[in-house]
Amino acid sequence: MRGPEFLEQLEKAVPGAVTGRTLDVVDPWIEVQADRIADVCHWLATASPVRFDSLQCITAVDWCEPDPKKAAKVSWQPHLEMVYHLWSTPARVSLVVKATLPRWKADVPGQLPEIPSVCGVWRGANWHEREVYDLSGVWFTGHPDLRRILCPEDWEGHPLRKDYEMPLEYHGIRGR
Amino acid sequence: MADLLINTLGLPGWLGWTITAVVAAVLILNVIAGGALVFIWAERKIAGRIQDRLGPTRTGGKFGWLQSLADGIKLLAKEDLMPEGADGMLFRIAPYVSFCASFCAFICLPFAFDVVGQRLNVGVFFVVAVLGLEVFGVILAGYASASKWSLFGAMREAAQVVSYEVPLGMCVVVPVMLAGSMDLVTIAEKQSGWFTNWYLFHDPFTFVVFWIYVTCAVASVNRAPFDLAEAESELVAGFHTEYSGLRWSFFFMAEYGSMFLVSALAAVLFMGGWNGPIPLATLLGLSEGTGDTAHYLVRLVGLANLMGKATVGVLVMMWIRWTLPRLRIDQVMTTCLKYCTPLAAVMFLGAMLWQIALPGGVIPVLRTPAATVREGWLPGPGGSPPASAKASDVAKVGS
Amino acid sequence: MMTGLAMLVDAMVAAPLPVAAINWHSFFFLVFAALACGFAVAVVAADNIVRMALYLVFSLGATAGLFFLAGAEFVGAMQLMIYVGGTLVLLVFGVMLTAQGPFVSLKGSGRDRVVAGVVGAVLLAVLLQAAFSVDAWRAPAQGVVADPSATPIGMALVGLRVDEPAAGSPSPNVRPGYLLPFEIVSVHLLVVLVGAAYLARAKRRKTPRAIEVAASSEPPASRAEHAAIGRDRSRGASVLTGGR
Amino acid sequence: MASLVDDDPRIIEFDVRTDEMLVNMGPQHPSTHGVLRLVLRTDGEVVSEVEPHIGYLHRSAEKIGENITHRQFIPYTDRMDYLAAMNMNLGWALTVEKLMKYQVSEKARHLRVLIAELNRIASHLVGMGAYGLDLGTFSPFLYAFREREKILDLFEEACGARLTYSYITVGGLTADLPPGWLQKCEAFLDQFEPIIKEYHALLTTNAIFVKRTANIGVMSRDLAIEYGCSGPVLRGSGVDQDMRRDGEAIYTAMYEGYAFEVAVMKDGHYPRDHEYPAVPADAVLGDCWHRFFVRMLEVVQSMDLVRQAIDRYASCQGPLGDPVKLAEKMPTGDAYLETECPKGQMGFYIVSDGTATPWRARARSSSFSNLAVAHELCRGCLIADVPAIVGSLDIVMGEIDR
Amino acid sequence: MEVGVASMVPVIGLLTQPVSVAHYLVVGAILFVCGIVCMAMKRNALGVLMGIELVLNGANVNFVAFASPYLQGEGVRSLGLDGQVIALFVILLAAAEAAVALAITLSFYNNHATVDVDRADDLKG
Repeated sequence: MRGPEFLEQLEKAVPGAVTGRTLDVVDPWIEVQADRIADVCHWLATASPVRFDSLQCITAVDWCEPDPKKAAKVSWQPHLEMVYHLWSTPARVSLVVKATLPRWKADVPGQLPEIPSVCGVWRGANWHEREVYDLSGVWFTGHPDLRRILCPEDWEGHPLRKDYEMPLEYHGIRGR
Repeated sequence: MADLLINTLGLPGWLGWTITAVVAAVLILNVIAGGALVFIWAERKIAGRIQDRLGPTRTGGKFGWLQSLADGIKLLAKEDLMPEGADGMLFRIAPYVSFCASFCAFICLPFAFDVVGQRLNVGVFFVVAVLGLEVFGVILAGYASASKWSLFGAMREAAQVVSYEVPLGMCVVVPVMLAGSMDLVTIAEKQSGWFTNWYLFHDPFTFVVFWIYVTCAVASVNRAPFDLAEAESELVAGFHTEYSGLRWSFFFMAEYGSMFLVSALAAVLFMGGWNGPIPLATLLGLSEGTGDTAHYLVRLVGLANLMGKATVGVLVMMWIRWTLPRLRIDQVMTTCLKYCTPLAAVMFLGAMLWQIALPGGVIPVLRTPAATVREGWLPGPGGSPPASAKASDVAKVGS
Repeated sequence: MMTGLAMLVDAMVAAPLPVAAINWHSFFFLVFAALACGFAVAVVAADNIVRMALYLVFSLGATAGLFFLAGAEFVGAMQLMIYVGGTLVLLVFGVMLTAQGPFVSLKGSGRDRVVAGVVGAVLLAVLLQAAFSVDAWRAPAQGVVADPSATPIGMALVGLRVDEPAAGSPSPNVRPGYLLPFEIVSVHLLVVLVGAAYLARAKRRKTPRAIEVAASSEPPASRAEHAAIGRDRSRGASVLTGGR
Repeated sequence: MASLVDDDPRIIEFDVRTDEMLVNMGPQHPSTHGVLRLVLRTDGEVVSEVEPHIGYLHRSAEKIGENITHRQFIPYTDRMDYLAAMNMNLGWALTVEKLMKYQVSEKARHLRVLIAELNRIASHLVGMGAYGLDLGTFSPFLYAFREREKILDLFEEACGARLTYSYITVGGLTADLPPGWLQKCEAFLDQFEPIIKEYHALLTTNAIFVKRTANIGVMSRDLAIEYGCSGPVLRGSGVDQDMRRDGEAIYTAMYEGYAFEVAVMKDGHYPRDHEYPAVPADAVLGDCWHRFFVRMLEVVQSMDLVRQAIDRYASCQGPLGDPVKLAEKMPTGDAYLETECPKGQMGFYIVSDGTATPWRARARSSSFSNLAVAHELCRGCLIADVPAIVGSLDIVMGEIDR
Repeated sequence: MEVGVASMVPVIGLLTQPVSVAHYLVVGAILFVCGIVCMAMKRNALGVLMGIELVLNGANVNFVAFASPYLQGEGVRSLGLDGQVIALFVILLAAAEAAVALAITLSFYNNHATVDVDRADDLKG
């Protein structure tokens, strides 16, 4: 089952969660309310006719506040875009799910935005979410063990944020 | 040699004996240290050849034959590190304990008829007992290093060596039983003549026992595939993780010394010791004591024989090492307790029954007079009245 | 050590006795005796259990040397093999039980030490007195009697004494040996072996950790149940419950 | 649950009271394949828990990707899985091409297949040899490297580099093959084919090797899928999935017309297109032995593909085509593509804002997911099994940490 | 160094004289007493065990000395093989005893998490 029929089923299963769909691009995707991502994923992984039993990748894309000079040219509002790439082993199809998050929780810089963890759906999401937390600064609520994974535990900042600045020094090592 | 010094050169007795003892000790030490140098070089060349590369090529001109010496100098010059949390005294003493055990076991190993440090009437027993002490140094090293990897290595080694002593002992008892003596010199003497007299070919049971002995010997000197104590892919380097420089090289010398020792022991117990496959000396009429030159010549050939056999054993161990993967600790213990021990016990029993039923061995041809004399104190098939015969024979042996 | 050597050299040069007069048997006896006694004292003095075991091994090894000197080669080798091997196991257990624990050195109280020392000194005095009291025991050795062989002892253990003929035995030079004690010891060892195996046997116990290990390595029966297990483990499961 | 505890042979509690110990395996350890650190919680020889710590080789490749153009990023993909750099190049190039809707020439397509499959052989050779090292045998490692050297010689001749090639690039390849290369490649394949038997003798069918790997680290099908495992690790668990056949159109089109059978156990047997040793009796689907065996089969399979590619490439007329400009603009949008790399499915995700520089470059590493499952496999195993299990996942830290 | 020569004299005496049974008895006595003191003093159960080994070893020295054919003076009948065999049995039984004692120590350690014998006073398993 594919296409609109699948989307219909999805809408029926988690009403109101899917807020948008973009189908006429290279990789079609659906947009989901950020706080319902776990519900949607749970349905996709367990109950949907096409069982997306594998989470391939979680990415956070930082659409930052452009600096004033370029602001006129860009088309976006500052936000974080969460991208989930799912894969169905039995049906051999993929699905891209996106969710939008504010760059900072309640627009207070330094307060990480929150999104429900999908670790309960795919255990493999654990490390992916840790990586996104580490590099892009997203807090996954309900994650069993949300720690930095690639950077040292005492690293400051989240390097894949567009406004990230390399620290001047780290434990006596020159940074810049 | 002592006789020579005292009688011919007129030295006082105590000096003669002391010089003899010192010379013997130095010779054995040289066998271990020099042997280790040669074997390490050989191991590198063999590993190289097995792995389709050249091994050392430059040091010392051709074949890199000075490579181990260069390594030795490097090790001498290396900083001798000791971990901060180590138990200093034990850490320092451990390599020497290992090395001394390996050295001591050489004392009663016969290299040729009377080329033996100290002929002991319990030679086999002594060698096996002292060899078992080598593990002591390893445990001390593992404990004293204050490293968890070392401790793991030491515990593995303890479990492994203590377990493998059981089947090893059973294998060793078989030639002892056939020869009726625990004296290594006697055991080797009994196998003189053609190679068919070797205990390896004595009967089917001894043949199997020999291979069990090989397995257990490889295990008890910690060579691959039983090198669990230093398993570098698991335990970094096991018990010698924290060692460097000279102390580390002592462990190595002990390892190569033990390898040579168990190979030589196999040669003495199963393959006729210094007796070649063909009784060349007897055929040429160069029997013991026909003249000084012949006397020494025979000894020299015997020495070459034993060294050759032992070297082949060591080379085989190297071959195995560079071919096989390593077993896991539980599999090592399984091999010992479930296979080697029962098999050795059964073979021991079989060899004993064979000895009672057919005391002559399986290949009776090609027997030279030296080997036809067998001790009569094991009851023969003829049912001769055992008591008196036994007693008289034993009295002869004992006096 | 250097001082000792210098003293020895001094003594050799200045002593009224030439070096040739040294009885080498006695010399080695002294060496081994000093080692055995010295390390025995070290066992008493040491606090670290592993060091104690090491000293004990050295002491027992030196004693084996004494046995060799006394012509009891078989006993000496046995001592090396069994006694020292047994101590090895002690050592391993010492390490296992105390490796990083607080028991590496358990020090006795001072009072214990004093009492033990006094009792020991008295006992030593009594024993030494006894040792020197019999003249025959102090008579110097006569030297080598016979070429030692392990055969008599082996024969004795299987029931035949060939070294000391008994008067009344049927064959004039054979008397019964130690077959019965040998068998008793064999059975005894067997029982100990079985007992030790029983004590150290692997036993399956349902400890909390075991159950946890089993639960987490269990392949899930179905996907749905699997997900449920996962959700229970995550902390903030509230969001997910609505999806069921 | 209770019956399970009774039956599980791995749970053995001794009467002796023991303490658990935390041991660091790595980052400097002979068998952690680079700078991986595993924290083992052990009770004697039994490991109750393994926690991998990664990040020692983190070089911020994704951040770098946001500051250079898509073609300039190619050398950085080299340094991800440096043992299969060609496949990494290919993955990134295809992703960019997918976003650009760019199609390479037929000749370039076959050359890409040829090069990528050759590199797959090289990568699996390293994986195989290093696995031997993990299990304590040295010689297969050098036998593997001997053959790998010959592949590297071929690569050196083709592109000038032996490890980090940057040969396959966006819009094609940087250069065509030098004359005489194909003959050399064929000569290599002819010479290499019988050598695989040696590998089987030394490792695959070796009794000790089987003892060490069979029924160790068994990964169930569901577990593998849930953790997003891929490549030989996934196929070793019996999941019939290979991106070369099941992937997206732009990737599968590359392999169109090529005959190959996915190396996976189906209906109790592996594909029968080649002779291969029998599966040992005590091996269980999903254990270390099967993961290893799948790699061995893929070597043969890749050799087939290389031969086919040589034929096709040789018969292709016309030019190879030039790569796109260094700063060719990409259309706005995003594209994600997974390719079948030797270690597993390597996914690249590209978000473009219409310039030549990606707004976001993301690398979804296969080893990352494959390693994440390690703690599940290592529960209750022995210390010696830890290198055996981690080695069977065939990870490359450069790819995990990026 | 002047004292050296004087103090060496008894040592020289020992060196030149052949050893006698009494020599061995002294060694045995020292080992025995060391063992006793060790048993009395150590609080570690394994230490006590080592003391027992020393005591048995001291006894063995005596047995071997009396059995030795070398050491007997004129007119003294040696214990002969009996002494050696008894020493053997002592060694074997010591090994068995060590196994049992270790088992006791282990079970004690399991129940009390210590090997301090001073804390083994509650008369319950």
